[in-house]
Amino acid sequence: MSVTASLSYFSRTALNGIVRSPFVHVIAVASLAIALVGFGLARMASAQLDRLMLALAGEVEMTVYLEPGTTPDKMAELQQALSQRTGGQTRVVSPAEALGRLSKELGDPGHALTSLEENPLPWSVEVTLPPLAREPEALKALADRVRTLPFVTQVDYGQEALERLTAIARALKLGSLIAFVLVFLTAIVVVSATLQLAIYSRREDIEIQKLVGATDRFVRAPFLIEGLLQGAVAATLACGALWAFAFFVGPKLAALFSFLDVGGPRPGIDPRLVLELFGIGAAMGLLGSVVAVRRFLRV
Amino acid sequence: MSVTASLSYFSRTALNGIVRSPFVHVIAVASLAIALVGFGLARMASAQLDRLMLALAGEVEMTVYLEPGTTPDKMAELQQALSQRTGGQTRVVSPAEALGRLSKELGDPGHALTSLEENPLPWSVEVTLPPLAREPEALKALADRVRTLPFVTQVDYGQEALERLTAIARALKLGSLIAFVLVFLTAIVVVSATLQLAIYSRREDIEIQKLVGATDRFVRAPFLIEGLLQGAVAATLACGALWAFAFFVGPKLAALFSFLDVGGPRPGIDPRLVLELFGIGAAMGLLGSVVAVRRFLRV
Amino acid sequence: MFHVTKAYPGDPPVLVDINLDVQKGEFVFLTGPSGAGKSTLLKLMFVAERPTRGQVLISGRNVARLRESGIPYLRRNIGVVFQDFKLLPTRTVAENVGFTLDVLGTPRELVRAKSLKALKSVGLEHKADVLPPKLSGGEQQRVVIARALVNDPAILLADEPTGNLDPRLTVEIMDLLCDVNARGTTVVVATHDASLIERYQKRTLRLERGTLVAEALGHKAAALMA
Amino acid sequence: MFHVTKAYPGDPPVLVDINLDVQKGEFVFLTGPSGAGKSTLLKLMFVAERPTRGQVLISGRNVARLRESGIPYLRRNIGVVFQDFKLLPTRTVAENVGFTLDVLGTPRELVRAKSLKALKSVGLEHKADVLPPKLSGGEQQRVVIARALVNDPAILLADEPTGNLDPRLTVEIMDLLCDVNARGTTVVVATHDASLIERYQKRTLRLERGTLVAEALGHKAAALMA
Ligand SMILES: Nc1ncnc2c1ncn2[C@@H]1O[C@H](COP(=O)(O)OP(=O)(O)OP(=O)(O)O)[C@@H](O)[C@H]1O
Ligand SMILES: Nc1ncnc2c1ncn2[C@@H]1O[C@H](COP(=O)(O)OP(=O)(O)OP(=O)(O)O)[C@@H](O)[C@H]1O
Ligand SMILES: [Mg+2]
Ligand SMILES: [Mg+2]
Repeated sequence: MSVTASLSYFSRTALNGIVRSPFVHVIAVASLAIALVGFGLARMASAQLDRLMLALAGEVEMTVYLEPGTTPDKMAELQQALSQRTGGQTRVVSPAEALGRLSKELGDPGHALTSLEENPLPWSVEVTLPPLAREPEALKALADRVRTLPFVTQVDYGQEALERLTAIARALKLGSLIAFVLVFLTAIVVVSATLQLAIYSRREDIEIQKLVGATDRFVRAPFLIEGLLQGAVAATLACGALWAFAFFVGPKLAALFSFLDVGGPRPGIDPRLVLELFGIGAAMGLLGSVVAVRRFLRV
Repeated sequence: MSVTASLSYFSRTALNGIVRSPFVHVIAVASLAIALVGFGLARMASAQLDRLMLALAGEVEMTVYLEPGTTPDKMAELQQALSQRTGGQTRVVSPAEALGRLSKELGDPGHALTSLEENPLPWSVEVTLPPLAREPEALKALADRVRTLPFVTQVDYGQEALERLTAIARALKLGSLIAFVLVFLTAIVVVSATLQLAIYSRREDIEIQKLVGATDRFVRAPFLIEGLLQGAVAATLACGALWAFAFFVGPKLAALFSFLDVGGPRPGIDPRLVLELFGIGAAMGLLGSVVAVRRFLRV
Repeated sequence: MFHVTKAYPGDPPVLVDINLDVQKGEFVFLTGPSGAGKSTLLKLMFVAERPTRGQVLISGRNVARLRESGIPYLRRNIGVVFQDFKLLPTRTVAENVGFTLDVLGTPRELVRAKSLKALKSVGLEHKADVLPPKLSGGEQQRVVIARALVNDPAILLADEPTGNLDPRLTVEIMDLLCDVNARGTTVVVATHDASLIERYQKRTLRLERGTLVAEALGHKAAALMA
Repeated sequence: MFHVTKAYPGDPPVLVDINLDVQKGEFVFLTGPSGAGKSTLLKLMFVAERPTRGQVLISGRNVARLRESGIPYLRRNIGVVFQDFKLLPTRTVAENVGFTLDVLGTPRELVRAKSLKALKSVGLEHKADVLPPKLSGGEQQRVVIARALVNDPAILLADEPTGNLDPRLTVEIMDLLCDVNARGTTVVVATHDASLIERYQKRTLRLERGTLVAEALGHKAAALMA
């Protein structure tokens, strides 16, 4: 039999199988689709979480306080050194500006501060840090190094708040990792179980096929095609569900974080995710079929 | 047939069914157990989340600034009024204390503040708010009301930080709600699918039972007992898995939040949760059986 | 026991305007070529199929209009030997036979004892604890006969009960059915075996393409079959 | 084609030290009481069961030691009529018959044409697109015969091929098997029907409790069965 002829025969048989016992196939596709939706949600959540954490962490700034009497020349020098070392943007803040800000932050009662005769605050340099340097440990090391530079009296960077946010980020990551592992394990159990049952319900077919002289490969081929088809259909359904999710639930979620300015409009679904879903769906369908059919080939 | 005799007959038949085709039962139990673990995790996560959010929100304080020249009598009066209105603890802060704190918060450079001749800060009352009043809207309303009291110049309560935390809490709640709904839908689909397949594999039995004159009730009873048993076994497995999770993964999660002092040692699993799991497991097993067996009773 | 009946399960009618009356305690052979509608006729009496038109009276009740919930109680009085056996492959032979009694709520020990007795009557007591797929065709057929007889039904419908049996066993089984009949059970046997019809000299109904074409006794009927 | 064979699938041996030689192109009846081991013997030739001891030679090859992957190719040369039919309930009659050809990779149109021809030879071309559960017992049996014959096998094993057929059809089917035999196919028929053995006068082997007790021609064998 030519390759195309047998391919057409196997496809026909697979389609027949699906048309004639739609029940088991619907279940297999449903469980595959659910597994894929779980996977897709985990992926989307993880991507969103990264962006969200960046936004939540806000601008991480380091304030470097200078000795009284540092000359503008020295300040410019230091500013450059800091720029190089941290890779961030730097800005010199005069005592007057600092006092103005402080009184503003304190609100009405702080107003009195502006009327002080003598400004008690020192000159300082503010460094806006790039995302790479935001890990608490990296930041601490950086602060320690900056502290040893000439004219620097103190370095401040909101250590506590940052640590808190980082802890939240880690917990969320761990949580989503656990959720992901659970979803994936469930998916594998469910898919292989359903497929085994689906094929279990056809053990008679397999037995009879073998009795009339079918080779193992011949018996297996339609099941594999069925598995592939199931995977593809499930992936399509999953993409639809994820798209619907992104479309209907996404904005509500985004609205909650509107004040954070998480970024431009959410993309529907990442095309790479679509590819991944189809790949994983097909692989799971195929693998499930291979494993499941093997149990019934010994007749 | 007496009730005990038929109960014993049905139980024997159910057990026989399980012993003779263990395969479908293992799958049904596994999917039920997975569903229950998902449910349990969602419940545990939601409970932990509440505690975590409380801890993360920290102490919510409201500072009420007073007019210069408010007499101690008036202050005491106001303090009492605030206590009543907010239900929280109140404390009068003198300008000296406030300045000391401010200079401390500013660190080294703020040290200069303590040397000021004239203290620019007003008297104030700090109110530690009870958890109930921590919702941003409630808080805002409260602040507005407090602002109209005599001698009050301004009310401050870290609006922005609180809103941010509340948004996180809401997102987490929404996220876990979505996860929960997904898990539950999956569970229902999977369980009913597996049970349908399990019973599908026994449609011959049902057909033959009906042909030899069994009533529908007679056919159904062993399946219902099987469903109940499956639910119970699945619940036991789920409790074991959740306990293992709480035991092995829980401490790691808790360690991440150690700085927050989330509360005493985590309880293994809440006994109420165990009861719920058994109840839901039995109900799902039973319901699945009822639905599944109905499809095959028309012969 | 039977009156006017017509049935059209498929597109062309399988049974057309059958009129037939079986007395209580009678022994009737049902014969006719393959696909004539013998099994369908038996299924009507058993309410496994409903007639499209007409009525089937059993002990004066029209079972064609029996409601769902009444069917089990009717079936408990009818023993059936199915042409395709319908044995549960996952239960032992004794359990398969005892099934009919379980349904009636017979106590466990009695079920076992009665099942073994029924199996003995068909010569299979040594296979009581074997699963049906491990039996030969003839052995399976005898298990079905044992199951049909185990609760002493008022009516026995046997569809080709000896198709897989050797001549010696066939005679044994037919003698068994005659015994049962002698004890008052109405017996209807669908068969192709002319030698049986000749040997037992009972009333024989001949179906052809869904109509009753002849009714005769013993060898007259057998002669028609050749 | 057959040499020394013994087989013990169950606890007590089902077949004991059988010696038997079927020539290419021969027509052989296999008979014996229910449970004698006829089906088991056929299963050995078909490698559905493996002998516990001894060898089964088919065209000079010992199929008892055939490796798994070789079995399908052996089976393609053997047509089998199973006692319990083994039809796929979810495929139409024509598809069931065509199955044997699909396995060989026969083009689609040819499969359909050949299936219909085979069905016609058993008188069932009008039921080609029906599902097996909607057929009568005799019709199902004829479908199995059509399936066994559709690819002109070198060997035909028929287990009780006429158990559910009326006398007229039985003769038609047996004539069909004789035709096939005349065209060179080796035919082995297991049957209980003494009239067939008498009518066709072929070599008849008699099994009893797993041993070959007699070998005779035609009516001598039939006489033994009574
Ligand atoms: N469920 C069904 N749906 C449609 N047609 C059916 C069904 N069952 C049987 N038939 C058709 O009805 C006709 C009579 O079938 P029935 O089984 O009554 O024949 P029978 O007399 O028992 O034949 P046999 O001797 O071969 O068993 C057959 O042509 C068959 O194809
Ligand atoms: N798979 C099996 N496992 C165990 N024992 C079996 C198996 N198949 C058949 N037997 C036993 O082997 C014996 C012979 O069976 P076989 O099917 O060969 O008989 P047969 O001659 O075909 O009988 P019949 O005429 O009733 O079909 C029987 O007693 C049967 O119980
Ligand atoms: Mg019939
Ligand atoms: Mg046999």
